Amino acid sequence: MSGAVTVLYFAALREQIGRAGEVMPLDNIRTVSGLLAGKRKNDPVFDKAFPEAGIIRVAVNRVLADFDAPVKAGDEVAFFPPMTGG
Amino acid sequence: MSGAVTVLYFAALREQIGRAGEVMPLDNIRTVSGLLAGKRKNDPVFDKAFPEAGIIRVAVNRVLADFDAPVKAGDEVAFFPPMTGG
Amino acid sequence: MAAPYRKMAVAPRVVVQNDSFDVGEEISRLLQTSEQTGGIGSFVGVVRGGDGLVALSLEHYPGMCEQVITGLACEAIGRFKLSGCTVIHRVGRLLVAEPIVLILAAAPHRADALEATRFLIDRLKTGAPFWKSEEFADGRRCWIESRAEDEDAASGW
Amino acid sequence: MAAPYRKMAVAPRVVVQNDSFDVGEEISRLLQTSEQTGGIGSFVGVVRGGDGLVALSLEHYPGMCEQVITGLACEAIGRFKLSGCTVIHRVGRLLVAEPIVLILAAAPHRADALEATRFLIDRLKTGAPFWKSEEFADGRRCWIESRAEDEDAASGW
Repeated sequence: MSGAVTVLYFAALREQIGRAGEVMPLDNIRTVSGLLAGKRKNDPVFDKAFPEAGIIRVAVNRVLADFDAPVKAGDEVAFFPPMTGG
Repeated sequence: MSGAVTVLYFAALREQIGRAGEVMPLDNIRTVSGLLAGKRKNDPVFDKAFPEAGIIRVAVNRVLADFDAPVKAGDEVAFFPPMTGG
Repeated sequence: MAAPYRKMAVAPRVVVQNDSFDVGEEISRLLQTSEQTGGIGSFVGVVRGGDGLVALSLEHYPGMCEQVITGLACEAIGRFKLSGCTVIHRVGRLLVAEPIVLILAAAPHRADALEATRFLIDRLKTGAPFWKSEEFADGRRCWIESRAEDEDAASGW
Repeated sequence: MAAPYRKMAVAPRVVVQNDSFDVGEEISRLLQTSEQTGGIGSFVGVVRGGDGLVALSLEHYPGMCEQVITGLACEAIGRFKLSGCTVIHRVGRLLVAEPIVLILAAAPHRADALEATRFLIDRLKTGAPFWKSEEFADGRRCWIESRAEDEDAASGW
Protein backbone atom coordinates (compact mmCIF):
# COMPACT_ATOMS: atom_id res chain seq x y z
CA MET A 1 0.00 0.00 0.00
CA SER A 2 1.54 3.23 -1.18
CA GLY A 3 -1.03 5.62 0.32
CA ALA A 4 -4.22 7.07 -1.08
CA VAL A 5 -5.50 10.02 -3.12
CA THR A 6 -8.81 11.82 -2.89
CA VAL A 7 -10.54 12.13 -6.27
CA LEU A 8 -13.34 14.69 -6.79
CA TYR A 9 -15.81 15.24 -9.65
CA PHE A 10 -17.83 18.39 -10.29
CA ALA A 11 -20.86 19.56 -12.29
CA ALA A 12 -21.88 17.51 -15.38
CA LEU A 13 -19.02 15.10 -14.70
CA ARG A 14 -20.20 14.44 -11.14
CA GLU A 15 -23.70 13.73 -12.48
CA GLN A 16 -22.48 11.35 -15.22
CA ILE A 17 -20.23 9.43 -12.85
CA GLY A 18 -22.95 9.38 -10.22
CA ARG A 19 -20.86 10.38 -7.23
CA ALA A 20 -18.98 13.44 -5.93
CA GLY A 21 -15.72 11.56 -5.45
CA GLU A 22 -13.84 8.78 -3.69
CA VAL A 23 -10.69 7.97 -1.82
CA MET A 24 -8.62 5.43 -3.76
CA PRO A 25 -5.31 3.64 -3.27
CA LEU A 26 -2.41 5.18 -5.15
CA ASP A 27 -0.79 1.81 -6.08
CA ASN A 28 1.63 2.42 -8.94
CA ILE A 29 0.00 5.62 -10.11
CA ARG A 30 2.45 8.45 -10.66
CA THR A 31 0.52 11.00 -12.78
CA VAL A 32 -2.99 12.31 -13.43
CA SER A 33 -3.04 10.34 -16.70
CA GLY A 34 -2.11 7.16 -14.87
CA LEU A 35 -4.89 7.72 -12.36
CA LEU A 36 -7.43 8.24 -15.14
CA ALA A 37 -6.22 5.16 -17.10
CA GLY A 38 -6.84 3.02 -14.02
CA LYS A 39 -10.33 4.46 -13.68
CA ARG A 40 -11.17 3.78 -17.32
CA LYS A 41 -10.03 0.16 -17.03
CA ASN A 42 -12.15 -0.53 -13.93
CA ASP A 43 -15.34 1.35 -14.68
CA PRO A 44 -16.91 1.83 -18.15
CA VAL A 45 -18.73 4.97 -17.03
CA PHE A 46 -15.44 6.83 -17.21
CA ASP A 47 -15.14 6.35 -20.98
CA LYS A 48 -18.59 7.86 -21.31
CA ALA A 49 -17.87 10.69 -18.91
CA PHE A 50 -14.42 11.48 -20.33
CA PRO A 51 -14.98 11.02 -24.08
CA GLU A 52 -12.18 13.43 -24.91
CA ALA A 53 -9.49 14.19 -22.38
CA GLY A 54 -9.08 17.64 -23.96
CA ILE A 55 -12.33 19.06 -22.68
CA ILE A 56 -11.86 17.87 -19.12
CA ARG A 57 -9.97 20.09 -16.70
CA VAL A 58 -7.96 18.77 -13.78
CA ALA A 59 -6.75 20.36 -10.55
CA VAL A 60 -4.19 18.83 -8.20
CA ASN A 61 -4.43 20.17 -4.66
CA ARG A 62 -6.78 22.90 -5.87
CA VAL A 63 -4.44 24.26 -8.53
CA LEU A 64 -5.13 23.73 -12.25
CA ALA A 65 -2.78 21.08 -13.63
CA ASP A 66 -1.90 19.18 -16.80
CA PHE A 67 -2.68 15.51 -17.35
CA ASP A 68 1.00 14.67 -16.99
CA ALA A 69 1.20 16.37 -13.58
CA PRO A 70 2.61 14.15 -10.81
CA VAL A 71 0.26 12.61 -8.20
CA LYS A 72 1.46 11.48 -4.79
CA ALA A 73 -0.06 10.09 -1.59
CA GLY A 74 -2.39 12.54 0.15
CA ASP A 75 -3.10 14.61 -2.98
CA GLU A 76 -6.57 15.88 -3.85
CA VAL A 77 -7.20 15.42 -7.59
CA ALA A 78 -10.33 17.00 -9.09
CA PHE A 79 -11.83 16.50 -12.56
CA PHE A 80 -14.39 18.90 -13.99
CA PRO A 81 -15.74 20.44 -17.21
CA PRO A 82 -14.56 23.89 -18.41
CA MET A 83 -15.57 26.49 -15.84
CA THR A 84 -18.50 28.85 -16.39
CA GLY A 85 -18.52 31.31 -13.51
CA GLY A 86 -19.12 35.03 -13.32
CA MET B 1 -33.27 98.23 -29.45
CA SER B 2 -32.64 94.86 -31.05
CA GLY B 3 -33.47 92.66 -28.02
CA ALA B 4 -31.24 91.28 -25.28
CA VAL B 5 -29.06 88.26 -24.47
CA THR B 6 -28.35 86.65 -21.11
CA VAL B 7 -24.63 86.21 -20.49
CA LEU B 8 -23.40 83.77 -17.79
CA TYR B 9 -19.94 83.14 -16.28
CA PHE B 10 -18.87 80.06 -14.35
CA ALA B 11 -16.10 78.89 -12.00
CA ALA B 12 -12.75 80.77 -12.13
CA LEU B 13 -14.15 83.09 -14.80
CA ARG B 14 -17.11 84.05 -12.63
CA GLU B 15 -14.74 84.84 -9.77
CA GLN B 16 -12.40 86.95 -11.91
CA ILE B 17 -15.25 88.93 -13.48
CA GLY B 18 -16.89 89.29 -10.10
CA ARG B 19 -20.43 88.39 -11.11
CA ALA B 20 -22.42 85.35 -12.28
CA GLY B 21 -23.77 87.09 -15.38
CA GLU B 22 -25.88 89.88 -16.79
CA VAL B 23 -28.58 90.67 -19.30
CA MET B 24 -27.25 92.95 -22.02
CA PRO B 25 -28.65 94.60 -25.16
CA LEU B 26 -27.83 92.78 -28.36
CA ASP B 27 -27.26 96.00 -30.40
CA ASN B 28 -25.32 95.05 -33.52
CA ILE B 29 -23.87 91.88 -32.10
CA ARG B 30 -24.29 88.87 -34.42
CA THR B 31 -21.81 86.30 -33.05
CA VAL B 32 -20.17 85.12 -29.82
CA SER B 33 -16.93 86.85 -30.92
CA GLY B 34 -18.81 90.11 -31.48
CA LEU B 35 -20.34 89.88 -28.03
CA LEU B 36 -16.95 89.27 -26.43
CA ALA B 37 -15.30 92.13 -28.39
CA GLY B 38 -17.93 94.51 -27.01
CA LYS B 39 -17.24 93.27 -23.49
CA ARG B 40 -13.49 93.73 -23.85
CA LYS B 41 -13.96 97.33 -25.10
CA ASN B 42 -16.20 98.33 -22.19
CA ASP B 43 -14.59 96.57 -19.24
CA PRO B 44 -10.84 95.92 -18.76
CA VAL B 45 -11.49 92.94 -16.46
CA PHE B 46 -12.43 90.91 -19.52
CA ASP B 47 -8.95 91.12 -21.01
CA LYS B 48 -7.62 89.78 -17.74
CA ALA B 49 -10.27 87.06 -17.48
CA PHE B 50 -10.04 86.00 -21.14
CA PRO B 51 -6.29 86.20 -21.77
CA GLU B 52 -6.50 83.65 -24.54
CA ALA B 53 -9.78 82.95 -26.27
CA GLY B 54 -8.61 79.37 -26.89
CA ILE B 55 -8.86 78.21 -23.31
CA ILE B 56 -12.32 79.63 -22.73
CA ARG B 57 -15.34 77.51 -23.66
CA VAL B 58 -18.64 78.93 -24.77
CA ALA B 59 -22.16 77.52 -24.83
CA VAL B 60 -25.10 79.09 -26.65
CA ASN B 61 -28.46 78.03 -25.24
CA ARG B 62 -26.73 75.32 -23.19
CA VAL B 63 -25.01 73.67 -26.15
CA LEU B 64 -21.23 73.97 -26.64
CA ALA B 65 -20.51 76.38 -29.49
CA ASP B 66 -17.67 78.01 -31.42
CA PHE B 67 -16.72 81.65 -31.08
CA ASP B 68 -18.16 82.32 -34.54
CA ALA B 69 -21.54 80.85 -33.57
CA PRO B 70 -24.49 83.21 -34.23
CA VAL B 71 -26.15 85.03 -31.33
CA LYS B 72 -29.72 86.34 -31.50
CA ALA B 73 -32.19 88.04 -29.17
CA GLY B 74 -33.27 85.83 -26.25
CA ASP B 75 -30.19 83.58 -26.39
CA GLU B 76 -28.34 82.45 -23.26
CA VAL B 77 -24.57 82.66 -23.83
CA ALA B 78 -22.26 81.15 -21.20
CA PHE B 79 -18.48 81.50 -20.89
CA PHE B 80 -16.44 79.13 -18.71
CA PRO B 81 -13.05 77.41 -18.31
CA PRO B 82 -12.47 73.85 -19.55
CA MET B 83 -14.74 71.48 -17.65
CA THR B 84 -13.43 69.25 -14.86
CA GLY B 85 -16.29 66.99 -13.79
CA GLY B 86 -16.47 63.33 -12.92
CA MET C 1 -51.42 59.31 -36.28
CA ALA C 2 -48.69 57.87 -34.12
CA ALA C 3 -46.28 55.37 -35.61
CA PRO C 4 -47.07 51.76 -34.65
CA TYR C 5 -45.53 50.67 -31.34
CA ARG C 6 -42.31 48.78 -31.94
CA LYS C 7 -39.96 48.44 -29.01
CA MET C 8 -39.70 50.21 -25.71
CA ALA C 9 -36.80 52.64 -25.93
CA VAL C 10 -34.30 52.63 -23.08
CA ALA C 11 -34.46 55.96 -21.24
CA PRO C 12 -31.47 56.97 -19.11
CA ARG C 13 -31.84 58.13 -15.50
CA VAL C 14 -29.82 61.35 -15.05
CA VAL C 15 -29.64 63.26 -11.76
CA VAL C 16 -27.52 66.20 -10.54
CA GLN C 17 -27.85 66.62 -6.79
CA ASN C 18 -26.17 67.69 -3.54
CA ASP C 19 -26.92 64.48 -1.68
CA SER C 20 -25.04 61.22 -1.91
CA PHE C 21 -26.48 58.16 -3.66
CA ASP C 22 -27.14 54.54 -2.72
CA VAL C 23 -25.42 52.37 -5.33
CA GLY C 24 -27.30 49.21 -4.33
CA GLU C 25 -30.63 50.96 -4.62
CA GLU C 26 -29.69 52.40 -8.03
CA ILE C 27 -28.67 48.94 -9.26
CA SER C 28 -31.98 47.44 -8.05
CA ARG C 29 -33.88 50.18 -9.84
CA LEU C 30 -31.95 49.54 -13.05
CA LEU C 31 -32.57 45.78 -12.83
CA GLN C 32 -36.32 46.36 -12.62
CA THR C 33 -36.36 48.00 -16.04
CA SER C 34 -35.22 44.99 -18.09
CA GLU C 35 -34.90 41.22 -17.74
CA GLN C 36 -32.39 41.39 -20.60
CA THR C 37 -29.62 42.66 -18.33
CA GLY C 38 -26.76 40.18 -17.93
CA GLY C 39 -24.21 42.59 -16.50
CA ILE C 40 -23.87 46.06 -15.06
CA GLY C 41 -20.68 48.06 -15.43
CA SER C 42 -20.15 50.82 -12.93
CA PHE C 43 -17.82 53.65 -12.04
CA VAL C 44 -17.83 55.66 -8.81
CA GLY C 45 -15.61 58.76 -8.76
CA VAL C 46 -14.32 59.62 -5.29
CA VAL C 47 -12.59 62.63 -3.68
CA ARG C 48 -8.99 61.40 -3.47
CA GLY C 49 -7.01 62.51 -0.40
CA GLY C 50 -3.36 63.53 -0.22
CA ASP C 51 -1.22 66.73 -0.14
CA GLY C 52 -3.40 68.13 2.64
CA LEU C 53 -6.60 68.12 0.60
CA VAL C 54 -9.68 68.54 2.80
CA ALA C 55 -12.54 68.90 0.35
CA LEU C 56 -13.58 69.54 -3.24
CA SER C 57 -16.28 72.01 -4.22
CA LEU C 58 -18.20 71.29 -7.38
CA GLU C 59 -19.83 74.11 -9.32
CA HIS C 60 -22.12 73.36 -12.25
CA TYR C 61 -24.23 74.96 -14.97
CA PRO C 62 -27.78 73.94 -13.99
CA GLY C 63 -29.88 72.77 -16.88
CA MET C 64 -26.97 72.37 -19.29
CA CYS C 65 -25.47 69.59 -17.12
CA GLU C 66 -28.58 67.42 -17.25
CA GLN C 67 -28.91 68.08 -20.99
CA VAL C 68 -25.30 67.15 -21.80
CA ILE C 69 -25.31 64.03 -19.61
CA THR C 70 -28.65 62.86 -21.05
CA GLY C 71 -27.19 63.29 -24.54
CA LEU C 72 -24.11 61.23 -23.62
CA ALA C 73 -26.26 58.54 -21.99
CA CYS C 74 -28.49 58.28 -25.06
CA GLU C 75 -25.41 58.01 -27.27
CA ALA C 76 -24.10 55.19 -25.02
CA ILE C 77 -27.45 53.38 -25.10
CA GLY C 78 -27.42 53.31 -28.90
CA ARG C 79 -23.75 52.62 -29.37
CA PHE C 80 -23.37 49.82 -26.80
CA LYS C 81 -26.88 48.29 -26.95
CA LEU C 82 -27.59 49.05 -23.30
CA SER C 83 -30.66 47.76 -21.45
CA GLY C 84 -30.36 50.60 -18.92
CA CYS C 85 -28.19 53.53 -17.90
CA THR C 86 -27.93 55.75 -14.80
CA VAL C 87 -25.71 58.78 -14.19
CA ILE C 88 -25.80 60.66 -10.88
CA HIS C 89 -23.43 63.58 -10.35
CA ARG C 90 -23.09 65.46 -7.07
CA VAL C 91 -22.42 69.18 -6.67
CA GLY C 92 -21.46 71.28 -3.64
CA ARG C 93 -18.72 70.67 -1.06
CA LEU C 94 -17.49 67.07 -0.76
CA LEU C 95 -14.98 65.72 1.75
CA VAL C 96 -12.12 63.29 1.07
CA ALA C 97 -13.45 59.74 0.37
CA GLU C 98 -16.92 61.02 -0.50
CA PRO C 99 -18.39 59.81 -3.81
CA ILE C 100 -18.72 62.42 -6.59
CA VAL C 101 -20.27 60.58 -9.51
CA LEU C 102 -22.00 57.28 -10.24
CA ILE C 103 -22.15 55.71 -13.70
CA LEU C 104 -24.17 52.52 -14.25
CA ALA C 105 -24.41 50.84 -17.66
CA ALA C 106 -26.52 47.67 -17.96
CA ALA C 107 -26.39 45.40 -21.03
CA PRO C 108 -27.18 41.84 -22.06
CA HIS C 109 -23.41 41.22 -22.45
CA ARG C 110 -20.60 42.33 -20.16
CA ALA C 111 -18.27 43.76 -22.82
CA ASP C 112 -20.92 46.33 -23.79
CA ALA C 113 -21.63 47.24 -20.17
CA LEU C 114 -17.93 47.76 -19.38
CA GLU C 115 -17.18 49.69 -22.58
CA ALA C 116 -20.17 51.98 -22.05
CA THR C 117 -19.07 52.72 -18.48
CA ARG C 118 -15.70 53.86 -19.70
CA PHE C 119 -17.17 55.86 -22.59
CA LEU C 120 -19.51 57.69 -20.22
CA ILE C 121 -16.94 58.68 -17.61
CA ASP C 122 -14.33 59.62 -20.24
CA ARG C 123 -16.76 61.88 -22.09
CA LEU C 124 -18.44 63.30 -18.99
CA LYS C 125 -15.13 64.45 -17.45
CA THR C 126 -14.45 67.08 -20.09
CA GLY C 127 -17.85 67.40 -21.76
CA ALA C 128 -20.30 68.15 -18.95
CA PRO C 129 -20.23 71.63 -17.37
CA PHE C 130 -18.85 70.92 -13.89
CA TRP C 131 -15.84 72.65 -12.30
CA LYS C 132 -13.92 71.48 -9.25
CA SER C 133 -12.01 73.62 -6.77
CA GLU C 134 -9.74 72.16 -4.09
CA GLU C 135 -9.62 73.21 -0.45
CA PHE C 136 -6.50 72.41 1.62
CA ALA C 137 -5.81 72.10 5.33
CA ASP C 138 -3.64 75.27 5.22
CA GLY C 139 -6.55 77.32 3.87
CA ARG C 140 -5.45 77.43 0.23
CA ARG C 141 -8.18 77.07 -2.34
CA CYS C 142 -7.66 76.61 -6.07
CA TRP C 143 -9.47 75.59 -9.21
CA ILE C 144 -8.49 72.28 -10.75
CA GLU C 145 -7.23 72.68 -14.31
CA SER C 146 -8.28 70.27 -17.00
CA ARG C 147 -5.73 67.57 -17.80
CA ALA C 148 -4.48 66.81 -21.33
CA GLU C 149 -4.86 63.11 -20.41
CA ASP C 150 -8.60 63.60 -19.82
CA GLU C 151 -9.03 65.56 -23.06
CA ASP C 152 -7.29 62.72 -24.92
CA ALA C 153 -9.44 60.05 -23.28
CA ALA C 154 -12.59 61.91 -24.29
CA SER C 155 -11.54 62.50 -27.89
CA GLY C 156 -10.52 58.83 -28.28
CA TRP C 157 -14.19 57.80 -28.49
CA MET D 1 13.68 38.29 12.12
CA ALA D 2 10.93 39.89 10.12
CA ALA D 3 11.83 42.28 7.32
CA PRO D 4 11.44 45.95 8.27
CA TYR D 5 7.95 47.32 7.78
CA ARG D 6 7.71 49.18 4.46
CA LYS D 7 4.24 49.79 3.13
CA MET D 8 0.86 48.33 3.95
CA ALA D 9 0.07 45.79 1.27
CA VAL D 10 -3.39 45.92 -0.27
CA ALA D 11 -5.27 42.74 0.70
CA PRO D 12 -8.28 41.74 -1.42
CA ARG D 13 -11.63 40.86 0.11
CA VAL D 14 -12.86 37.58 -1.45
CA VAL D 15 -16.13 35.90 -0.47
CA VAL D 16 -18.09 32.93 -1.90
CA GLN D 17 -21.58 32.80 -0.40
CA ASN D 18 -25.23 31.88 -0.95
CA ASP D 19 -26.61 35.24 0.12
CA SER D 20 -26.81 38.37 -1.97
CA PHE D 21 -24.56 41.37 -1.35
CA ASP D 22 -25.06 45.08 -0.69
CA VAL D 23 -23.00 46.98 -3.28
CA GLY D 24 -23.22 50.29 -1.41
CA GLU D 25 -21.99 48.69 1.80
CA GLU D 26 -19.12 46.98 -0.04
CA ILE D 27 -18.09 50.29 -1.64
CA SER D 28 -18.13 52.03 1.77
CA ARG D 29 -15.99 49.27 3.22
CA LEU D 30 -13.50 49.59 0.36
CA LEU D 31 -13.33 53.38 0.76
CA GLN D 32 -12.39 53.01 4.42
CA THR D 33 -9.22 51.11 3.53
CA SER D 34 -7.46 53.91 1.61
CA GLU D 35 -7.72 57.68 1.15
CA GLN D 36 -5.78 57.19 -2.09
CA THR D 37 -8.85 55.95 -3.95
CA GLY D 38 -9.99 58.30 -6.72
CA GLY D 39 -12.27 55.87 -8.53
CA ILE D 40 -13.92 52.49 -8.17
CA GLY D 41 -14.67 50.33 -11.17
CA SER D 42 -17.33 47.71 -10.73
CA PHE D 43 -19.05 44.84 -12.48
CA VAL D 44 -22.20 43.07 -11.33
CA GLY D 45 -23.10 39.88 -13.19
CA VAL D 46 -26.83 39.18 -13.30
CA VAL D 47 -29.05 36.19 -14.24
CA ARG D 48 -30.33 37.26 -17.68
CA GLY D 49 -33.89 36.26 -18.55
CA GLY D 50 -35.23 35.04 -21.88
CA ASP D 51 -36.13 31.77 -23.66
CA GLY D 52 -38.16 30.66 -20.65
CA LEU D 53 -35.24 30.70 -18.23
CA VAL D 54 -36.40 30.60 -14.60
CA ALA D 55 -33.19 30.22 -12.61
CA LEU D 56 -29.50 29.39 -12.67
CA SER D 57 -27.86 27.01 -10.24
CA LEU D 58 -24.22 27.60 -9.42
CA GLU D 59 -22.03 24.73 -8.26
CA HIS D 60 -18.48 25.39 -7.05
CA TYR D 61 -15.34 23.73 -5.76
CA PRO D 62 -15.12 24.99 -2.17
CA GLY D 63 -11.67 26.07 -1.13
CA MET D 64 -10.26 26.14 -4.66
CA CYS D 65 -12.65 28.97 -5.62
CA GLU D 66 -11.46 31.31 -2.87
CA GLN D 67 -7.83 30.42 -3.63
CA VAL D 68 -8.13 31.08 -7.38
CA ILE D 69 -10.05 34.35 -6.91
CA THR D 70 -7.60 35.59 -4.27
CA GLY D 71 -4.76 34.84 -6.70
CA LEU D 72 -6.49 36.79 -9.49
CA ALA D 73 -7.23 39.71 -7.15
CA CYS D 74 -3.61 39.87 -5.98
CA GLU D 75 -2.45 39.83 -9.61
CA ALA D 76 -4.85 42.71 -10.36
CA ILE D 77 -3.65 44.71 -7.33
CA GLY D 78 -0.04 44.51 -8.52
CA ARG D 79 -0.69 44.96 -12.21
CA PHE D 80 -3.11 47.90 -11.99
CA LYS D 81 -1.81 49.60 -8.80
CA LEU D 82 -5.08 49.14 -6.95
CA SER D 83 -5.83 50.70 -3.57
CA GLY D 84 -8.47 48.04 -2.88
CA CYS D 85 -10.26 45.08 -4.42
CA THR D 86 -13.39 43.08 -3.56
CA VAL D 87 -14.81 39.98 -5.26
CA ILE D 88 -18.02 38.36 -4.03
CA HIS D 89 -19.41 35.35 -5.91
CA ARG D 90 -22.72 33.69 -5.11
CA VAL D 91 -23.50 29.98 -5.36
CA GLY D 92 -26.77 28.03 -5.21
CA ARG D 93 -30.04 28.68 -7.05
CA LEU D 94 -30.52 32.24 -8.37
CA LEU D 95 -33.63 33.61 -10.09
CA VAL D 96 -33.74 35.84 -13.18
CA ALA D 97 -32.48 39.39 -12.40
CA GLU D 98 -30.65 38.25 -9.26
CA PRO D 99 -26.99 39.30 -8.96
CA ILE D 100 -24.38 36.53 -9.32
CA VAL D 101 -21.03 38.23 -8.87
CA LEU D 102 -19.64 41.56 -7.69
CA ILE D 103 -16.23 42.89 -8.70
CA LEU D 104 -14.93 46.14 -7.18
CA ALA D 105 -11.52 47.59 -8.11
CA ALA D 106 -10.42 50.82 -6.43
CA ALA D 107 -7.44 52.86 -7.63
CA PRO D 108 -6.03 56.38 -7.47
CA HIS D 109 -6.80 56.76 -11.21
CA ARG D 110 -9.89 55.69 -13.09
CA ALA D 111 -8.16 53.96 -16.02
CA ASP D 112 -6.55 51.46 -13.63
CA ALA D 113 -9.82 50.85 -11.77
CA LEU D 114 -11.74 50.20 -15.01
CA GLU D 115 -9.03 48.00 -16.57
CA ALA D 116 -8.72 45.92 -13.41
CA THR D 117 -12.49 45.39 -13.30
CA ARG D 118 -12.42 43.99 -16.81
CA PHE D 119 -9.35 41.86 -16.15
CA LEU D 120 -10.96 40.32 -13.06
CA ILE D 121 -14.29 39.39 -14.65
CA ASP D 122 -12.64 38.13 -17.87
CA ARG D 123 -10.24 35.88 -15.96
CA LEU D 124 -12.74 34.78 -13.31
CA LYS D 125 -15.27 33.56 -15.93
CA THR D 126 -13.10 30.72 -17.18
CA GLY D 127 -10.48 30.45 -14.42
CA ALA D 128 -12.45 30.03 -11.19
CA PRO D 129 -14.15 26.67 -10.53
CA PHE D 130 -17.83 27.55 -10.83
CA TRP D 131 -20.35 25.77 -13.08
CA LYS D 132 -23.78 27.05 -14.04
CA SER D 133 -26.84 25.00 -14.93
CA GLU D 134 -30.01 26.52 -16.38
CA GLU D 135 -33.56 25.72 -15.32
CA PHE D 136 -36.44 26.48 -17.72
CA ALA D 137 -40.18 27.02 -17.26
CA ASP D 138 -40.90 23.75 -19.13
CA GLY D 139 -38.82 21.77 -16.63
CA ARG D 140 -35.70 21.34 -18.77
CA ARG D 141 -32.40 21.67 -16.98
CA CYS D 142 -28.99 21.85 -18.65
CA TRP D 143 -25.39 22.72 -17.95
CA ILE D 144 -24.08 25.88 -19.60
CA GLU D 145 -21.11 25.14 -21.85
CA SER D 146 -18.10 27.41 -21.85
CA ARG D 147 -18.01 29.92 -24.71
CA ALA D 148 -15.00 30.37 -27.01
CA GLU D 149 -15.59 34.11 -26.65
CA ASP D 150 -15.00 33.89 -22.89
CA GLU D 151 -11.89 31.74 -23.32
CA ASP D 152 -10.53 34.34 -25.77
CA ALA D 153 -11.29 37.22 -23.41
CA ALA D 154 -9.43 35.47 -20.58
CA SER D 155 -6.38 34.57 -22.64
CA GLY D 156 -6.15 38.13 -24.00
CA TRP D 157 -4.74 39.35 -20.65
